[in-house]
Amino acid sequence: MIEKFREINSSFPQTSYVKEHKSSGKKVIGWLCTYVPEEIIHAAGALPVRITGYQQEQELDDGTAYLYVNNCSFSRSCLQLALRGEYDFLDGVVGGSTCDGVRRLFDLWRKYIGTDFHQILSIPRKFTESAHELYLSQVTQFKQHLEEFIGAPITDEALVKSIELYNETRALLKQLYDLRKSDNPPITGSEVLEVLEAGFRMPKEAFNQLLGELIDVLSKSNAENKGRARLAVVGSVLTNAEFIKSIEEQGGLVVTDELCTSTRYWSDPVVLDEGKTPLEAIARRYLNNFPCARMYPSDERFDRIIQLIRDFRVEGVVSQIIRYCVPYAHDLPLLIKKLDAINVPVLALDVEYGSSGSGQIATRVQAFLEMLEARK
Amino acid sequence: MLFGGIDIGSRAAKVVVMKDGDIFTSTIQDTGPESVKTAYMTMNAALDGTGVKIEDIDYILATGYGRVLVPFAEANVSEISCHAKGINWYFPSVKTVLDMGGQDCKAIGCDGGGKVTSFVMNDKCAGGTGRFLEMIADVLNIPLSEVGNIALQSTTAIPFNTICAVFAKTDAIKYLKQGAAKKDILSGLNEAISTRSYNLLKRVGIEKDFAITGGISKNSGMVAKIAEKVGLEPLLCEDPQLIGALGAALYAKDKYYLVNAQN
Amino acid sequence: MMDGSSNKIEAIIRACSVITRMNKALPDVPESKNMYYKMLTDYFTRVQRAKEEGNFLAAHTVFFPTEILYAMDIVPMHTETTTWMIALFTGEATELVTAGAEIGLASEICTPHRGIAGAFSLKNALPQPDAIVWSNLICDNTAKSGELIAELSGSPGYFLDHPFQESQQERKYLIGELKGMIDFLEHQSGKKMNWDKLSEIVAFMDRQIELFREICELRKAVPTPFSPLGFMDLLTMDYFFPGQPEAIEYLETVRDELKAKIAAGKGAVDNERFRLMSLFVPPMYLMGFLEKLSHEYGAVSVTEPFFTHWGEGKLDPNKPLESVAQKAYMIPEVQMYGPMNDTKIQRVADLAEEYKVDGAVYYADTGCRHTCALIKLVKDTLSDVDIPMLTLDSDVVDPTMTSEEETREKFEGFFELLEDY
Amino acid sequence: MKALGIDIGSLTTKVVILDGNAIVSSSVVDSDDEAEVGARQAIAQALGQTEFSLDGNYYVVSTGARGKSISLNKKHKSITSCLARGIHHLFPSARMGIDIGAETGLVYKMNERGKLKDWATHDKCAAGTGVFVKQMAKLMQISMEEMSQLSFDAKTRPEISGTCAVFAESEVISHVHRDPPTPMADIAAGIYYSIVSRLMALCKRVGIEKDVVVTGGVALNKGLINILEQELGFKVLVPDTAQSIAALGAAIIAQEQIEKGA
Ligand SMILES: Nc1ncnc2c1ncn2[C@@H]1O[C@H](COP(=O)(O)OP(=O)(O)O)[C@@H](O)[C@H]1O
Ligand SMILES: Nc1ncnc2c1ncn2[C@@H]1O[C@H](COP(=O)(O)OP(=O)(O)O)[C@@H](O)[C@H]1O
Ligand code: SF4
Ligand code: SF4
Ligand code: SF4
Repeated sequence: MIEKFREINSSFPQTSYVKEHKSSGKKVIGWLCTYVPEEIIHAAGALPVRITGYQQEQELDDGTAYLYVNNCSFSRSCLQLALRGEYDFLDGVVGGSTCDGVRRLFDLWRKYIGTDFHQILSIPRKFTESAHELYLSQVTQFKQHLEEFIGAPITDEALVKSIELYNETRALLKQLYDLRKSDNPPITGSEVLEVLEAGFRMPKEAFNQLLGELIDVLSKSNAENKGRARLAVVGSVLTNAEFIKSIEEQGGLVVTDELCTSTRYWSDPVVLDEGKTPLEAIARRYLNNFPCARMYPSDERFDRIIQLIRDFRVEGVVSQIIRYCVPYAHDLPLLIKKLDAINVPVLALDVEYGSSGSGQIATRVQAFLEMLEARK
Repeated sequence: MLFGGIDIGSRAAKVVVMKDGDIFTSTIQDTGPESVKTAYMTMNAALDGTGVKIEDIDYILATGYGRVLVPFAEANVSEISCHAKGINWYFPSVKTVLDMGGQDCKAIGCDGGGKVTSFVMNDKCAGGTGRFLEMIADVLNIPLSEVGNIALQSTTAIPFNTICAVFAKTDAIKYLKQGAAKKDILSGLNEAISTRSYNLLKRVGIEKDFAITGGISKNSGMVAKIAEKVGLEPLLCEDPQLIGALGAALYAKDKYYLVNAQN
Repeated sequence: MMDGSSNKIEAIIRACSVITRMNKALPDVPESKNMYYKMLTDYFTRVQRAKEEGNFLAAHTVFFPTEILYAMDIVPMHTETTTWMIALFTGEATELVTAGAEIGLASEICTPHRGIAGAFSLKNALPQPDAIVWSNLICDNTAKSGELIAELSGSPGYFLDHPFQESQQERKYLIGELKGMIDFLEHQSGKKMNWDKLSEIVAFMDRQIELFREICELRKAVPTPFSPLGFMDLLTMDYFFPGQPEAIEYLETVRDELKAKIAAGKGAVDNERFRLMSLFVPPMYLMGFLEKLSHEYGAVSVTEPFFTHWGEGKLDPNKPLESVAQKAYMIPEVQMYGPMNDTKIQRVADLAEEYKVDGAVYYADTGCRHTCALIKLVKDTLSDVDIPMLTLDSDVVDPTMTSEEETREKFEGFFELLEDY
Repeated sequence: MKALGIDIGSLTTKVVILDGNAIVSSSVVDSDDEAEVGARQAIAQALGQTEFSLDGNYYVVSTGARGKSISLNKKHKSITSCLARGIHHLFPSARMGIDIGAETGLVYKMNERGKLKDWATHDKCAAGTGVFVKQMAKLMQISMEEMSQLSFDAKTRPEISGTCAVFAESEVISHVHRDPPTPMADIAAGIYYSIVSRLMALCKRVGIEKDVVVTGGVALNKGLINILEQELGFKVLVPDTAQSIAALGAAIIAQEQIEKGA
């Protein structure tokens, strides 16, 4: 079953779905950052594709030449892919003003790649009512610009449909994660990441279908993944399943995570209330969703992490922070303190984006697992 | 019963064999380019003259950077766990260990019973590690074993700008040319390394008692600098470079009984 | 050890008084220099004595609307610049940066912020502030650091969220944020906002910006009358004394001195050979050395696009709060916040021509991501107008990053290149 | 009056003597700990003597990291200027140069008149320099020549992270005794690739422009040049006297000074 997802991921970044969609004359819009509402792109009839960097750690000579060596390897990796023409299939790019790396990535993208449609949303760092107002205005503006670009209005009906579709994805992913709460989850952490990865580059209609099948299979399966310790992975963006695999090969069982490519991506559903326009409902959800380290106050994020730890009975937390990822690096001392208070140890790893977790990192993971075992 | 621990480090390979709860034999050899050869060579060196052969050892466990490449080891454990295990065998009171090896430096918190409670490790750059010291010792033409004592005689350490293990050599040459005393260069180096190590220690939190292990802890000048920074006199065992291998031997014993209990 | 760390504010004050005394003994030290050190001394003395004088002390990050603090009679302490000053005057910044590493801040977090977090983790390095106020101008480090130092110092904090772009909605949001902060400060300090005073400060600030622009104009003269790296002093005016009468007085003095120099046909360096554009902040610990090098080679910084050139606009004392928001968009450095569009980047090339620049120097601070990410863009833009650029990897406060020798070597190479050009 | 250029590198000291436009003599000797001593030895050798003697008939321009401190020179010029001058002299079509010395990696660009336009270096870190190659060869217990030869037979290029010269050692070691071991040829190619990718990053920083000339001791490494060419996608020019180009440039500058009557 996992093979089907792997198959999709094998052509990267332009999957067969992307090709198919394009060949029917429809638009493909790249988005970067979980604060970009995918539903709007979907409702416009375009295929939303997540922009990420190379699947593995790479020499980033082009990326470094443009973004300099001290921007995170994620933004450099994305830019390098684009500079080498791998994202030429995109008709548009949308991002958020999330962090320094991404902001500049878009500056350089506009200048040196020049994709037709280009938009950056101002994303407030707070959850206050006025922050919501500002964010809604940004989302509204994005919708207008997209309508102009596509040349057709995005109707409320279409938005509602998209919301329902995406909520279904979220619900399915939640089911998938719930399976991992058991003592012997039927799926490993690295497999989950592969599933999610495929979802970023295919229509959600097809993804939901596949996901449903997977959950069926897993619910009946008697595959057992028993590990030496139940772990959660937190920190910067992570897309290389190898990283999690290398932890699991050493016997650690990754049962959940706080990553913008997984839990933080699907976490909260859009709630369609009476009296709220679909756009308002979308905006509310995206700003209030499981927050990124850029948001203030950080306790919102820490509290959710602590909740995950309880729900999934996590014994140890692996924090992987990409070098020069300031939002997460700056939070680390505080996070360690909070988790220490509930007696959950943290393994702090500094990595490059795409790292497969070998070498020195493996030694640390091994020692961490030995330490967790010794605590039992 | 014989239990063997082998620690294939980045610079040195160490073996400890234990018999009846005591160290039966031990050795330290240079790590060669091939781990498998190094492993045999080191183990044979340790057993040389004891009449014991590798096959006679009941359980061998490997640790260190080359731990997965030891053909005769039945299991492996990370060096971090082994250092905690080893030091608590020597000193049950120790709660904080600083392991200063050839390519890395680790600060480890342990519980007194040989279990790790937390750890931090340097990375990204080998500047300020054992390799760094070796290169300088080489330039200054001083045997490694004397580096510590010579540095201790210095009163004015020379500050080092470069922390690159490879380039520090050039810097050292430059200082020598400028007429700096060897002891001051070494002392400056110890200063640079000890500062980095102290940072690591602060991150795990320093608790009494405190010990230093690994090859660099044979450098008395370094130990003095660290003691000064930490404000605690570290405990040093007879041969702190062997602690990893000792820990591995102790784990070998645990594993042996665990496996046999299961059968 | 932790408790033994010395009071860094004391050290800055001491250093300033030594410099003042030395300057007295020297011939032709311009009046403005003496004023400058007096102002610094006063500033840090206020910080130092805030407690004993019963004043409310607020620590704040860079590009923060300090006007509001002054209007409320709150003593401000500028966190990043204080770390700079410690590096510049006392050479003790390393201790703070190391302390920041000890609490677990990764080495890629910029040294001003690692230093400031380190300072608050030590006992006596800085006085305990009554509140921490910070904004996300101008980078992730500023955005994140306030929360950490509030936690470390145990002081209450307010985060002022500065929006990314300039739409109507965003201005409105910013004004709301400012109001929220005023509420917070009123609540914490028991003091009331003095709106009349704010109006007055805004009026002064407008004048201050005008003077800034005048000084920039004067620097166009060949040879330029303004000292090679003097722009750093100018920056302090807005960091420490926005809308303060002493800043006006200082800037007027500088302006008059420049006019006098131009009238006398004298340049800042004896033999002006290289007119440079500076981008980002030179390493503080090399300032003395760079100054010497400038005189030796007749090199002088004549313009700093993202440091001394204010954005367009005017402040209106009748709308004080709106003006404080407006100013945030006008600050020279904030010109590199928000999307870097063609207009903003073209300005760099225009300035190079207007100021007859021969070459540009980009101080690439390892910890500073958003400025370094512009290196390529700026370089390409300048190369279109045929201006070569030197990129110097450095750090604002960490002296282990670059030595004098290396820096000299790079500059000499660059001067050779300019000579041939 | 003859023009003498001397380049005092961290590993080798190079001398080139010009009479008018013709190279009359040159030498390469190991640098001495004392720059001055090495300089004298190199000059003596270039003059075809064993004893140092230099009369007033020479105009000396020095360059290189340690060239500044010597007492023999009239002028000191930066390595980049000298390289640009040197390669422009040999290859007027050159617009870009790559120099890989013992402890430096340098990329520079020049205009059609041979004037330096831009440059980029990586410093502070030994990864990607000559010492790195040397250390790796030593580790694999083969000569640099052999390593170069071997690399042509490589079937794959194992990833050897170019981030740290010291850590790269352990990576190489782990390749050597992997089961089955990675072929030596592939490791050699991997090492070169790790250096080349660091150089490529520098090249991209300044922007690649043809023709490209590669100089410095490491340029003598055919294997590395081969991989560099694969990455660049075109052939590069390597002068026979790759190691002495900076010295040649210095000599040319000296010649200009003579002509100027300095
Ligand atoms: N007598 C000594 N004095 C000082 N340093 C020593 C001495 N013996 C070994 N060392 C240092 O110890 C290092 C090796 O330490 P070790 O703990 O064995 O490291 P690893 O496990 O990484 O091989 C060498 O790099 C060397 O610098
Ligand atoms: N024949 C050769 N083949 C391959 N590499 C060589 C050869 N000769 C020298 N090298 C390399 O060149 C380096 C020295 O380069 P060089 O340009 O002379 O250095 P520098 O000018 O910095 O002293 C050595 O480290 C070595 O790696
Ligand atoms: S959040 Fe971190 S990893 Fe993600 S783009 Fe920003 S700096 Fe890079
Ligand atoms: S500076 Fe030296 S020790 Fe550090 S990464 Fe570079 S080569 Fe390695
Ligand atoms: S140095 Fe750069 S990263 Fe640090 S505070 Fe200043 S702008 Fe931000």
